Amino acid sequence: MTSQKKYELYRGMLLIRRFEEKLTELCAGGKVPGMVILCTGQEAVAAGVCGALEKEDVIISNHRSHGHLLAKGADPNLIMAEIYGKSTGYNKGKSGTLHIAAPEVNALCTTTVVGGGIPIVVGTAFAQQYNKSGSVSVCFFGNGAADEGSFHESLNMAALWNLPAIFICENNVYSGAQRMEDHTKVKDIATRAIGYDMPGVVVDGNDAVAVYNATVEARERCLAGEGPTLIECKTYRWRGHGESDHQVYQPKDEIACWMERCPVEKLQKELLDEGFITRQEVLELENEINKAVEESVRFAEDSPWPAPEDALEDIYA
Amino acid sequence: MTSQKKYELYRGMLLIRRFEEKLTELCAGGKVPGMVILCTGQEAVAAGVCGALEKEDVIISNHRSHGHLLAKGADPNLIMAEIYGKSTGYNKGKSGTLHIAAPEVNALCTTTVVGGGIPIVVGTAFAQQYNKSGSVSVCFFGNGAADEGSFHESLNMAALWNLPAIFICENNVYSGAQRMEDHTKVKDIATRAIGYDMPGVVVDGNDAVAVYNATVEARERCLAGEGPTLIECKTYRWRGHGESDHQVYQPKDEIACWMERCPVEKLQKELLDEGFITRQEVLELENEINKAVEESVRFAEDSPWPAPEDALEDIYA
Amino acid sequence: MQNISMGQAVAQALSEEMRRDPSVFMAGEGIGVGIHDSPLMPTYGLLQEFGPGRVKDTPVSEAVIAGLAVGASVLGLRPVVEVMFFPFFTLASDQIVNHAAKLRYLSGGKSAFPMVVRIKAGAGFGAGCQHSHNLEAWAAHCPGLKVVMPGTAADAKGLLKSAIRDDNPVIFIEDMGLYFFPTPVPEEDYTIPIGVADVKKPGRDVTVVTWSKMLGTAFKAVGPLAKDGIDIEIVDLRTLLPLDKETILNSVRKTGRLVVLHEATRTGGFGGEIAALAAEEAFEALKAPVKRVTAPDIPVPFSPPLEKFYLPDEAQLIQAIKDIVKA
Amino acid sequence: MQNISMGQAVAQALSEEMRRDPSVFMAGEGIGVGIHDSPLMPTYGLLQEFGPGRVKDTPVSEAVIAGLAVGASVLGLRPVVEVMFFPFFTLASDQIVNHAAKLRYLSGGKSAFPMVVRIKAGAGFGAGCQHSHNLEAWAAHCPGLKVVMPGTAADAKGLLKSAIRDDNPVIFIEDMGLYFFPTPVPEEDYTIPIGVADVKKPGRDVTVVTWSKMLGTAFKAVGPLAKDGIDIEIVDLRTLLPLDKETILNSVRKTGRLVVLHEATRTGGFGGEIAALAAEEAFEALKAPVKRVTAPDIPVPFSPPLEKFYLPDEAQLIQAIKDIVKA
Ligand SMILES: Cc1ncc(C[n+]2csc(CCOP(=O)(O)OP(=O)(O)O)c2C)c(N)n1
Ligand SMILES: Cc1ncc(C[n+]2csc(CCOP(=O)(O)OP(=O)(O)O)c2C)c(N)n1
Ligand SMILES: [Mg+2]
Ligand SMILES: [Mg+2]
Repeated sequence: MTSQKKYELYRGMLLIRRFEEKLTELCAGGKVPGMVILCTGQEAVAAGVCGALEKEDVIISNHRSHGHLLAKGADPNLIMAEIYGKSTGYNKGKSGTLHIAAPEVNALCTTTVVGGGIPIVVGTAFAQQYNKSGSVSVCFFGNGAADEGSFHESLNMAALWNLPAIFICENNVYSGAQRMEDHTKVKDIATRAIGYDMPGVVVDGNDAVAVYNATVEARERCLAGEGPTLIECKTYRWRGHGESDHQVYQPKDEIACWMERCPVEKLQKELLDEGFITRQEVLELENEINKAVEESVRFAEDSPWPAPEDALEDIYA
Repeated sequence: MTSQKKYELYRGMLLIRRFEEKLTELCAGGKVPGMVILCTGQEAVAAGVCGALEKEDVIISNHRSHGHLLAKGADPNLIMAEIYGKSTGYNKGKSGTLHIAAPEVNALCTTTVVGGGIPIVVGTAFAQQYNKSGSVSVCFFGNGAADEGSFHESLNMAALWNLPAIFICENNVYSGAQRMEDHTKVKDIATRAIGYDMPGVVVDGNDAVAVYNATVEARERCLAGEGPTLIECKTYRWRGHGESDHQVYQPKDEIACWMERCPVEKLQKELLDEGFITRQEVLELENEINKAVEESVRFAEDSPWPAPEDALEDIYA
Repeated sequence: MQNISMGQAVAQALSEEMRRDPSVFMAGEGIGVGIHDSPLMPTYGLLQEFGPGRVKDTPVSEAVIAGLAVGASVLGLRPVVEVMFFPFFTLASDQIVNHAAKLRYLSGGKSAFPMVVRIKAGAGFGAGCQHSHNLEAWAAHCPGLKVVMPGTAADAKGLLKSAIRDDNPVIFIEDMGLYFFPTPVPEEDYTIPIGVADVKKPGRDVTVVTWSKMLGTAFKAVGPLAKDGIDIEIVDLRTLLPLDKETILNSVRKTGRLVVLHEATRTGGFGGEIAALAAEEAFEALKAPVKRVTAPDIPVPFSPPLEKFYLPDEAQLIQAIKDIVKA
Repeated sequence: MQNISMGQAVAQALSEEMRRDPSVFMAGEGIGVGIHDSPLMPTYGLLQEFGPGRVKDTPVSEAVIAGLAVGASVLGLRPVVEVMFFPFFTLASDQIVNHAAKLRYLSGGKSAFPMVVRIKAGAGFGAGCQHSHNLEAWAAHCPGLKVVMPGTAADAKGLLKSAIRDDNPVIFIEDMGLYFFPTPVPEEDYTIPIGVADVKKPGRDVTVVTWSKMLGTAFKAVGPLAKDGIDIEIVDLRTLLPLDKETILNSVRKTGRLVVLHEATRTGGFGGEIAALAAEEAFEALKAPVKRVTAPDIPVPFSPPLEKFYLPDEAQLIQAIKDIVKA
């Protein structure tokens, strides 16, 4: 990977990190409604995967979506406004944090039904194959979602039809308050790929470069007509399931240990070591990103609420 | 295996074969209502599995159930009467051929929803574990059913909790009119067991002894608290999906080839070769079984229809 | 005018639409190579004409079949997928109800999901309650869906074409009891609008609102009632969602009497919606109690006399009508 | 009399029943170790008391959670399983509707399925339409199920005990809006019969039939209406299936006016059933059109002003009542 590309991944991760740190702050201050679910600590997955995609490639996301959306190029202002429930948000406040769709960047559907996006990506990948569009579809889901029946049905069909789909299992150790060993006996979700005669790959989900490389390879397989790949990214959720979760079940030392392996710092360090950026440039970038995040908050807060009767719109096409 | 045991399996298979041949005849004559689905050619699975079970072991069956029920010791008269829809049938005519429950022999539920029984066996096995009852639960399902989400969720939970469950995938090459290669890319359904960290075994489903041995082993694992096993029995459906299916999609030579490997004849030959039975005894047995089958038809035909208002009963306990 | 069954009418609509629009494809269990090789079946001949690229036999996996439609439609294809029997709607219902029906709303109107889910419905085949269970009331309780349930072969053809051309998810419910009897169906390409009920027979005394196979049952009551001087108006709903309230209300306001007839079980059936509508918006016009003629609240039993008992018939309809004409 | 929330009342019923009967066990996603460690939650403390053998945290697998209950109950255990939020009922619905509800019938009455499915329901939490979608009308359209939807903490305790002791599958629906506010709940062991509606407030002029959280909304209308001289009778359904027709009809026959109030969307909602019942069996007594006050036919939107618009409120109820009292 070029240092330039690495820098882009780093920059993408930093935006996600700061955007969500801001959300933590806003939630603590009671500023945003509903339940907000963050991907803090898992940024390398979003950045690495989306960094390997083209604009016309489709992503289908889940409840932990902010990183995916930002990495796919969605506008932080419109995401933040949607999280606030403002009329200027991506979906006019109808979605909120949990189901943001940004068709503008082919982040077509986000579903908070665990496992619900996996069948959908079979459909988008089918359409791409049918239309010979030369693009691929990616679905993000968690280790918990891999226990849903939809995972099984989808991977089987995608493999059977050689669809250009990439299944990204973001294994952050937990599914709600249940640890991996409390919800499945298998050590690696990627093992399940064998049951569909599909390649299953395990990567370090805190290493954006590793995630990127695995995705590039899977994407090439897709485009060569060789069908889907399951990629399991081993990572960790620094925060609770959502911002109202006090993490009583998450051992403190476990969290600390994973924070040592911060994906953002890892890449920052590599870029500094490689001499591609300087400490000064890091500070400037931080500054720029903080400004963008502040701007998104200002945008959201200044935006109007939807009118109550707007609730009646957008049901039918 | 003792010759005596082998003889019992043979005898059980012969009953299934003759019972269902009679059904073929009755269906052709328009004598029985609804859609009748037979397991002709697959008898070794039912006989081998149920031969390894004790009475208190539970079976959960599917749309292709007659063999399972007979092998578990259900009364042919009551099955036939149920198939006819008579009030004397196992379920007073409410089930018909597709959902016969015979709690008397712990054939607790039969469901014609493909894959629908697999979650239920997780429940019965859980109850057995919870009650330390020293018995096991067996679920029969097809290769097609192994693509349903329920298969996946169930095997994962059963493995996770070390439940005393045995999953019998009766792979008869077809799922409706779809061949195995048209509904999944994987060669052996048993491979999927890896994805749950469960043993997966492939056996010759036309060899009752092999099926029996695999079941005995799985049962021992269950009772030793080592959890469930997935056993894939490779076999073949001689007849159509149901009796109204003209098998246009089933190659004639494929059928012929599998008929050469008749599971009933196989065991008969072994018993004759071993000298455990004589040709004369075979004829006597045939005679006895034919009588039992004829008797079941007589019983069914002589039995009264349920009264229409009986339809209103048996909803709530 | 050709004489074809509803199965054939569906097949005709499907093949004509697939010829017209290359973005239409089909998927389902055994819709290509099937266990019933009869020309009366709704997907007969389509695999031969359009090939396995557009007529996709699937694994037995209802959730992903529905999800396939959701994903393919958001990218602009027009999938027509099949749920083999109505009880299996349950297995597809998360994708249909939580995704197909809601994702447009969740996109703030940015995305569309032009997909059709065909479902085979209806009791009367000796298949029992896990194959026969009419759940149209479930679908009709889900904003974002359209729900169509034709009662004739001719309607099926025109409505299915509309469904395929519609930009929303449409649940298209075919009663298998209509698959096998030929009735007149126009040969040309025509559509029937979704959301418009049809007065299949005008009448003076009592409005009978019904849909799907029960339309035929309603017609069987016409003659016997006429002998008693009772002239019924038969309103064929055709679409349950969006509901054509005006046609229903106009009829009830005219006749002053309403009987709803449907095959599904009574409690919680969609008949309640129609009765409620009349009690809310045509109350002044009502001269007698509303009546519902439906299956009893039981699963569909297998045995022929029990299944016959389950199905509402014209005798029950006639009785209900006479009761309220007297009242 | 203790003052506890509905979450606590549910936890109390669960723990008392588990102490009483060793065949009761629980399973669900995060019912033991959960992401909400609040004593107001309905399964708080149960893992500590009963251990992981009887309080089973499960994988995220709704279909097998329901199937676990079906299979365990047919062998005589009394499972109480949880569906985390109502939209996920779809994922469990095959097991619940095609199996739990039908297998007794299919056994010809030989088997019983004494299981409870607890479901968290209700909008108002800013979670959007994939977490908030009241589908009680689905469950109530399925013969073989019982459907319970308490409106107070005290009712929840007594009804849940009945549900656990019932030999049939019971769908027990808890509105999360009732989890957090303490109300008086008797301390002793008591049951409230399933299938019996409760006249929560007698009144003269208008019958308001409602259930679950909307009971509170109905009570909010009492005072303002009284000022206008209108005295409403509030019938809390408590059980949707089997439906207590007598209590509803007696009330409607007395007041001559009916308004149904529920949170679910209007078309196909269970309010239609109640309105239909009145139009069928209390027609002579009705002095005015029936009214339904419900959510509009839309998915539950996220944004606070939109979600507020979604939820029916006392202003709408008061208006509906005034409309028909004038009429
Ligand atoms: C079908 C369904 N069941 C349950 C839930 C509640 N729920 C939301 S997230 C979650 C855990 C998912 O874990 P995982 O898939 O590992 O994703 P993560 O939250 O760890 O990113 C659960 C159980 C849901 N949203 N959808
Ligand atoms: C959920 C569901 N989907 C579809 C069907 C229709 N159907 C009945 S049997 C069958 C094929 C099942 O194949 P398999 O599991 O291999 O069993 P086999 O019939 O070969 O014994 C199908 C699709 C059904 N009964 N249930
Ligand atoms: Mg996780
Ligand atoms: Mg098969």
